[in-house]
Amino acid sequence: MSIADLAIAGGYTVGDVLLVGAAGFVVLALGMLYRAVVGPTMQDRVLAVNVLGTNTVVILALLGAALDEPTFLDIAIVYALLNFLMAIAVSKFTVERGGVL
Amino acid sequence: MSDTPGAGSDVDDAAAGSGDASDAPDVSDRPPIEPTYSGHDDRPHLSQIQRQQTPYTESQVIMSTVKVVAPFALTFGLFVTFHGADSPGGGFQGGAIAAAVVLMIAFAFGIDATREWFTNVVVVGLAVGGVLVFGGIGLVGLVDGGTFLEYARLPIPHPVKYGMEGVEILGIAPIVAGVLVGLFFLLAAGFDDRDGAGTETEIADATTDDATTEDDR
Amino acid sequence: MALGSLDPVTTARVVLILALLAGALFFTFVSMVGVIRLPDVYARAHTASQADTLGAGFGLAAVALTLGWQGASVKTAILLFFIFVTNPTAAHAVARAAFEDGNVPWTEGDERR
Amino acid sequence: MAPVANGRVVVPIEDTATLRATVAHVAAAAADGDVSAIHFVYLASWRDDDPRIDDRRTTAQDLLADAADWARYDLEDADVSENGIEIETALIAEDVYLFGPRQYAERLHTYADEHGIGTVVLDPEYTPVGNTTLLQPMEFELASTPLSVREAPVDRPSRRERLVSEITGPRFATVFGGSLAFYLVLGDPTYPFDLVTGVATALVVAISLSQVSLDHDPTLRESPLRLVRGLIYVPSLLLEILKSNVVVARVILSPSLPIDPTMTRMRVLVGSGLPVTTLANSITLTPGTLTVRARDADLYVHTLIPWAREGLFDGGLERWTRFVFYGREAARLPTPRERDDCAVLQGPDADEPMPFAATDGGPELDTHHESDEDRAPDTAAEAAPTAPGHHEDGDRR
Repeated sequence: MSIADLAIAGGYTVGDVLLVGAAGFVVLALGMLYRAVVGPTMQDRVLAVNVLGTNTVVILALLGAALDEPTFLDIAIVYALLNFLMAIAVSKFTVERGGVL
Repeated sequence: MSDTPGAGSDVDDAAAGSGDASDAPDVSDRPPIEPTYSGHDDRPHLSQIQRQQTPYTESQVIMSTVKVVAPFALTFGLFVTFHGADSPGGGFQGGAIAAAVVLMIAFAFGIDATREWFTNVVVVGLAVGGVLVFGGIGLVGLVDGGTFLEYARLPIPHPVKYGMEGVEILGIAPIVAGVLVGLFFLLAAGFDDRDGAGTETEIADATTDDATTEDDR
Repeated sequence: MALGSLDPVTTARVVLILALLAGALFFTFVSMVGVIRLPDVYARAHTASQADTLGAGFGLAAVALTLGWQGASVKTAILLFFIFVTNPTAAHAVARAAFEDGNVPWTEGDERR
Repeated sequence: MAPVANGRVVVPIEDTATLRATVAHVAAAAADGDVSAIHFVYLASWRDDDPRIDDRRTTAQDLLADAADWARYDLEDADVSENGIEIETALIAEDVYLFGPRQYAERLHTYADEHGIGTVVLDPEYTPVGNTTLLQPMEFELASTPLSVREAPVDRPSRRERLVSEITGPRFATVFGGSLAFYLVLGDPTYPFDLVTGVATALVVAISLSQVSLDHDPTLRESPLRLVRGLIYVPSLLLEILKSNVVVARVILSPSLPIDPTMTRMRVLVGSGLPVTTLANSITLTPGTLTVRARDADLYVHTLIPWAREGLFDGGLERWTRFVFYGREAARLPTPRERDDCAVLQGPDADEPMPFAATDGGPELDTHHESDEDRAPDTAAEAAPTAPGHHEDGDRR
C-alpha cells in the first residue's frame, strides 16, 4: 500500500490532502493569471507565464503522487523543459522584436 | 535572423547598444586598459575609439545553463522515444523533445552558431532517413505478399514488437525532429522582400530551399 | 486507522509531507502576492525566481516523500534539480530582456507602478 | 595574402585542427617577404592566482613552442634564412579573467601596440575557451581597432572531420558517461533493453553535444574535486535560500511593502562560463537579489531590500563559488566592498550612472522601438565599412 492511500484523519488519506494542495496551487495560479493578462510589459507577461508553468509542474507532480500515476512525472519533466524554453525564447524575442534571434 | 552581427558570443554584453557614435557612453564603463605605446602615436588606442555600434551578444548565464541542461534533456528525449510502450511517450513525443533541445541551443547561442553546428544536411538527413526507414519497414510486408506495415512478416524475432519499435524509433522520431528543426530554421530565416538584400540572406535562402524540400514531401 | 496508531517512522513521514505541502503553498502564495503587488518587472522577477522556486522545491519534496523509494521519486529529484537550475536562468533571461529594452528599475518615490 | 601594413603580424593561437595550416600560411607569407615578424600569442583564459593551473600553462607554452618550430621549419623548407624574420611567442593575459570578444580584442591590441604590430592573422578555427561562437564577434571587435585583421585562407577540414577532432577524448567520455548514467537512473539498469538503448542514446548525445556542452577537457583530478565541493556547497546554499526567503516573504506580505529596489554593480573575481553562471544563478536564487546582466566581469544585480544588498556586497556567494571551482585557498579574498568592486547605480547615493547602452532620448522605454527603427539604416551604413562580414541587425519586419 502506498502512503498516498494511508488514512490519517476522518477517513481522509494523504492522497486526498495532496489533491487539496493541488487545488490550492490552482487557486494561486489564478492569481498569477492576473499579471499575465494585465502586463503591462511583455516581460511581465513572460514572467507570469513562467511562474504559472512552474506551478503547473508542481500540480502535475502532486496529482501524480495523489492518484498514484507516476507517469505524470514524465509529463511534468517535459513541461518544465518547455517552460524554460518558453522563457528564454519569448524574452529574447521581446528584444528588438525578434531582430536578434 | 541570420544577419545578426555577432550573434552568439561569449558574454552578455551591450545589447541595446546600437546607439549612435555621438551618444555612446557605454564605452566609458568598460574596464580601462593601460595604454602602452611604443611609437605609434599616430594610431589611437582602442580605449579612445568611439565604438560605432555594439553587436547583440548572447547572455553567458543562459548559454552556460543550456550547456549543462542540453545533454540531459536530449537523453530524456531519447528515453521517451525508446519507452513508448510502457509509459507516455514514443517516437513523436521523443522527437519533439529532441527538437526542443536544438531550439533551446538556438535561442541561447544564436541561430548562426546553431546552424553551423546542426547543419542543413543533418536536418534533411533526419527527415529523409526517417521516411526511408518507415517506408522500408512498411514495404517489407508488401514485398512478402502481405499489406503495408504488416509487422508479422518481418524476418526478425518478435516481429510485431521490434517492427513497431523500429518504426517509432528510427522512423517517426527522426522525421518529427528533422521537420520541427527545419520549420524553426525556416521561421528564423524570416522573410525579406527588400531589393538587393541577397548577400544577407544567402544562408536564409539556402535553408529555405532545404526546408521547403522537406515540406513538399 | 488514525494517525496515532501508526508506527513512529510513518507518522513522522506523514507529518513531514504535510509540513512540506504547507510550506509549498505558503511560498507559492508569497510568490503570487509578490507578482501581483510589486511595482515593476525586476521586483516581480525576484519572487518568480525565489519564492516560487522554493515553493516548487517544497512541493516536489512532498511528492518524493509520498512516493517513497521507487523509480518515480528519482524523477521527482531530477525535476527538482532541473527547476533549481532553470528557474533562476529564466528569471535572468526575462530581467535581461527588460533591461535591454531600456526598462528602468522602479525606485522609491517613483510614481509608475 | 594581401601585403600586410608593416609586415609584422600577431597570430593568436589555440590547439585547433587548422593551426598547422595557419602557421604554414604565415610562414609562406614571410618567405615571400611580406612578413618580417611573426608573434604567436596564447591568450590565457585563467588567472595566475588560480591554484593548480600549471598543467594548462605548460600546455599553452608547449603549443607556442610548437607553432614557432613549425614556422621555422617552413622557412627552412622555403630556403629562406630565418635570421631576417623575427619569430616570437608569448603567453599573455594571465593577470585577468578574459570574458568575451572585447577583452580578447583589447588584449591583442595592447600586445600589438607594445611590439609595433599592425596586423592580426586569425586561424579560422580559433575559438578561445572552446567557445564555438566567439570568432565572429572577436573579428567585429578587432575591426574597431586600428589593427588590420586577416583570416588565414586555410582550407577548413570538412564538417565531419572537425567534429571528430573536437570530440575525442575526455569530453566525449564525460558526456557519454553522464548521459548513460542519467538514462539508467531514468530506466532500469537491470533490464537489458535499457542497457542497449542507453548505450545508443549516450552515443548519440555524446556525438552531438560533447563539443557544445564542455569548454575544457575535464581532468581526472580537478573535475571530481569540483563536483564534491559543489555537493558541499548545495546544502549551505539551500540554507541561505531558506533564510532569506523568510525575510523577503515578511517584506512582501507586510501591508506597507517596505521595499527599496536598487540596481547595483559588482565586479566579480571568477572565471567566465560555468563559474560566473553558478555565481549569477546563486545570486538570483538567494531572495532579494537578482542578476540582471553579466557583462564581462561585472554582474548587474537588482536588489530588493537593503538587507539583501549588504549580504551581496559581503561577497559570501562569490567566495563559495571560488571555493567550488578553484579550491579552498582561492576562496580567501577580500569582500567586494573592501576591494571597492561594487557600486550602487540608483537612488540618492548612486555611485555610477546606469549602464544603459542605448541612451537615445533617455530612459523612456516606450519610445525605444520607434527609435530603433529610425536608427537602423544609419547604423547599417556605419557598420558596413568597419565590420566586414557583419551586418546590422536592423529591423526586417
